[in-house]
Amino acid sequence: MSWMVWTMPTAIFFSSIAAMLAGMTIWEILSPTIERKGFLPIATTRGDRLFIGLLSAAFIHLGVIGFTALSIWIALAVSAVWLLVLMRWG
Amino acid sequence: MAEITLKGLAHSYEKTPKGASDYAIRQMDHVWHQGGAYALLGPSGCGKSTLLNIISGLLEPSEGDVLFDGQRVNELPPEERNIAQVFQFPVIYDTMTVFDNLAFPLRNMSTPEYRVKPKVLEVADILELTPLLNRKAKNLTADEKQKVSMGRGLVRDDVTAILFDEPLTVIDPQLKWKLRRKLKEIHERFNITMIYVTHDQLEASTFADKIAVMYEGQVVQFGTPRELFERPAHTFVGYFIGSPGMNFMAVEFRDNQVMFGSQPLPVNEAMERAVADASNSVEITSNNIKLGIRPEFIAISSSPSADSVPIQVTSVQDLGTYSLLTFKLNEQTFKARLPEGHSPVGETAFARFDDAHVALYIDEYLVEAGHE
Amino acid sequence: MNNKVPNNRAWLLVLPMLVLVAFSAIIPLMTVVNYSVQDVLGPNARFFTGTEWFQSMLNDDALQAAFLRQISFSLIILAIQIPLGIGIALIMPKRGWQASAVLILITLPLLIPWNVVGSIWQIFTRGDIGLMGWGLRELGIEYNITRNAGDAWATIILMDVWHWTPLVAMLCYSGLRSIPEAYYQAARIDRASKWAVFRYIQLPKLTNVLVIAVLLRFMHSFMIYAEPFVLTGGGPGSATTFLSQSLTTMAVGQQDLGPSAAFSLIYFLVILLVSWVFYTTIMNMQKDKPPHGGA
Amino acid sequence: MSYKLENSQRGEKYNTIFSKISPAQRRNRNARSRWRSRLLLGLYLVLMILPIYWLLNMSLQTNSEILGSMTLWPQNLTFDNYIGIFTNSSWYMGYVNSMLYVAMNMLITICVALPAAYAFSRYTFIGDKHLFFWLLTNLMAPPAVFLLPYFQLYYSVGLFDTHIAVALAHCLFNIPLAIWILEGFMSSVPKEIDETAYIDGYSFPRFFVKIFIPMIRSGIGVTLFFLFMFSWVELLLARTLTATDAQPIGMIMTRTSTASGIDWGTLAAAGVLTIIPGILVVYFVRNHIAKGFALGRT
Repeated sequence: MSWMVWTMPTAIFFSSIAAMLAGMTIWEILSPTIERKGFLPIATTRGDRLFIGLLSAAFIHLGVIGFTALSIWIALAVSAVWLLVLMRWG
Repeated sequence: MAEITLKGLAHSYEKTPKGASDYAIRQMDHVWHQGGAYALLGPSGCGKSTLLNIISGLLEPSEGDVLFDGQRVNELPPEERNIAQVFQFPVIYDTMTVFDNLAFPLRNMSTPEYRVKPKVLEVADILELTPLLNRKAKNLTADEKQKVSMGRGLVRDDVTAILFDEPLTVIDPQLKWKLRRKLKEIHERFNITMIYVTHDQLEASTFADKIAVMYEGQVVQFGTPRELFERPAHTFVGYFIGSPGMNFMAVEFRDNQVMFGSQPLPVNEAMERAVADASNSVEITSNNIKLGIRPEFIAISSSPSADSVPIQVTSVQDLGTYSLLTFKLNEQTFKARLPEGHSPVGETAFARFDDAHVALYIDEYLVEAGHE
Repeated sequence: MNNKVPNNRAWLLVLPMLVLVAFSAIIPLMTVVNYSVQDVLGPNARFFTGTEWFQSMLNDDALQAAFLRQISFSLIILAIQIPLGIGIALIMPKRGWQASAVLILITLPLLIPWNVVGSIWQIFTRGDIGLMGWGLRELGIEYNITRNAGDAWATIILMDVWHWTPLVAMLCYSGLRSIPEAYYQAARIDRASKWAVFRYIQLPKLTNVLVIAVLLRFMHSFMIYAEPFVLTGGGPGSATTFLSQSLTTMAVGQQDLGPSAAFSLIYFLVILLVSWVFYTTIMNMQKDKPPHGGA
Repeated sequence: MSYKLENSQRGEKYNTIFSKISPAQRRNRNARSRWRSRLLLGLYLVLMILPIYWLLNMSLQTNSEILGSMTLWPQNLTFDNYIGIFTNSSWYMGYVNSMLYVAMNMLITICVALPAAYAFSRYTFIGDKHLFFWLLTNLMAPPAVFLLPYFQLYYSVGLFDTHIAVALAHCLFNIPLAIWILEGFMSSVPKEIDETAYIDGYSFPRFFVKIFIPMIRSGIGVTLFFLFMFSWVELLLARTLTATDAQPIGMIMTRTSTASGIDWGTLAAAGVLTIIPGILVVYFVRNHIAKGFALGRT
């Protein structure tokens, strides 16, 4: 496995993604999601909103890293807030 | 306005048809009068749709002529025949609204918009499509779609005949009835010739004034529903019309009697003579002589009478307003219809065939026993 | 037909496939992510660099230029191939041996290995031994793909049109074949012109396959590598260096693992976004089908 | 309100029935438009074939003729280039290698894709839509991204330079593609078939093999065609994962450029030979291909 050159941040990153997927699965088993229409232009399920949230978080990070001098932690915070908003009202 | 005449018409999908079996339509002559409501009835594969497509011009017949008011239109394409056709599966233009769908044929003829609108509204009103006019046609239900495709035929002022190719196949049963009534209503209002293809005898007889029954590429009988029921001109009509269909017995004339296998049949004198003539005739080589009787005209009783034959009862089915009795005679299965409240019968019983309703078929075609 | 049964045991049927695809997709992806935050110099020499690579890649002029070239290339070939493919599908024979023969001929370019496609065109366009290059020179047209960027572009586009239009044409052809005859018959009876038949019957029925065609063509054109590499080697200069080639040069040629990994991830995110938009559009289009009724 | 139309109005309209165009004129016009489309199609086909013809032409010439003068067809027909390929094991083994990993990939892919496609077409399960989308993204993943990790992954599990390595690597895009196509075909088979079979006492595996697979035969044929196509034409991964023992023909072709220049004749002959398997495959599925190209989605 050494050729995969793991680092602590990436390990944390993938673990949290895995944890999120596991959490979503358990949540889904306990209370199945219902497709609904929020402020997004399409009807979405919980999983869809998580995906949209993660994808937009990736682009937020890229934007902050590439085109501003802001700290990456700001991007992370903005993404987290955006993800929550999306999950609740999207 | 348009009397549609088929003269010596025949059609084959093969380039060089060899025998009769290569023909989808065998040589036929037929006249559809202006303003009639006709049904073309027959099993699948008998050539109904082929015939319809020849009339509408989608197919060019390989032999014979199609005449509209005496003028030959064989080569005329459908767009110039002033005919509308409604297909088995509703054909609608998905991306257009219902209004645009109905206006489509008019706009194709570059009708000015001020004339399109009232016409479309009128037709939509008749077909009860007004509330849907602004909806996308794609999202309609099957019956609404079928009404739209009918409407496209009705908007054109010049349409002289509408052809229906099993238009109710995809419609729910309870809506079928409603749509059929609508068709009837439209027919009365517009005085348009309508030809309705179906394999459902009930549909045919509720819609049409006259029914043409097709069998193996030929119209074997053309008549009112009543005529088809009472005097089937061909064994196929007897078998196809009525439920259950006619019973047939292959008979011969032997020992001065009409014999059904080993069973002598008591028939009236005229019939006996006709069967005797047929049996002795040199022209009838196939020896194909049949007697037909509808289940409705077989009387069953527990005791024998002078003109009855003994039978073995196989089963009795109670169908509410009547019972259906299955019996065996000379190893052949027969059906008889017993009126409500008929006294029960045992395993052996006696059947009497109503003389007036026994029909004689030679080579599958009806022969009037008294008139020979 | 559309009412599927909820059944989580269906996962068992998906599992073998999942293991195989995950092996080929997820482990390499994780590795790429790991690379992207480090400077890997050797088996035991690596340094954590954080987001540095991402920052430099996003601001790399050469890559931005390659990205713009890539986008223009994809848009140009879509603009040519989609209408051309529809046109060819419309004039292809519908039945008989001619239909089979045309089908086989048309699909031919699709079945040629991509670098052979490059070779074929490289030979074909050479001034000394290629028919096209020689022909153009005989006609007195200045044509040289190793010197003139315009010629190189035109040739690559021509090659891609030659190579991939058959896919669009075949998709449209099978879309057209699925239109029931009754639609054409009804249109004749309604006196629709040829244009009206195309506009209101054929085109609407083609939307489904066209979305697939656009999606596949966009994605494939975005990762085009072997053909231009063989044909022009990215030149003249970097006039025809597309994204995949920049990436491969960086990762394999220069062994710059960190930057190329970061760049791959950016590239991948863009692809992901585009495919998600397309996919959602397709899915929503299919949902628009009548909620009840229909056969 | 009365809907009865004025008879006079109808009569007037009715006169349009016989238009000004005679049947002969119309037939002419139809024939002309048919010929025009034949001509356009022919033109396209000729332009399309031309580069391939040129390759064939060169493969039948000697290098001196290729480089010497421009000839539209071989003046001195020679099969030396082909003979050279078929008598040199390092050449023809390239074909064997390519065929081998393509066949392995088709087998593996179809085996795992069939049950998975069935699951997608018949059931809903947690995460089904997202899983499906994830699969499709693999179809779009540029292989360039994965080259190095692939090399290391297969090297570390000891599969480097084997046929199975390429076959497994091609699963990355072929499995999603197969599932996508098969799902379309399977969804067009009514669910009632499954239910009837279960009522008749079929177990799932028996039903799947005996009833369901025969029903989507043409779909499977078309899928195999696509699997062949994409595995056969892909070279970036195949090149990265092989060195000598399993090297694909496309790679061996690059050897034609030597210090003394490029051996054009052999290059062309090798190129022609890479086209032939494709022609054979498309010939076998020609009757299903028209339907299959819509990926079961029309």
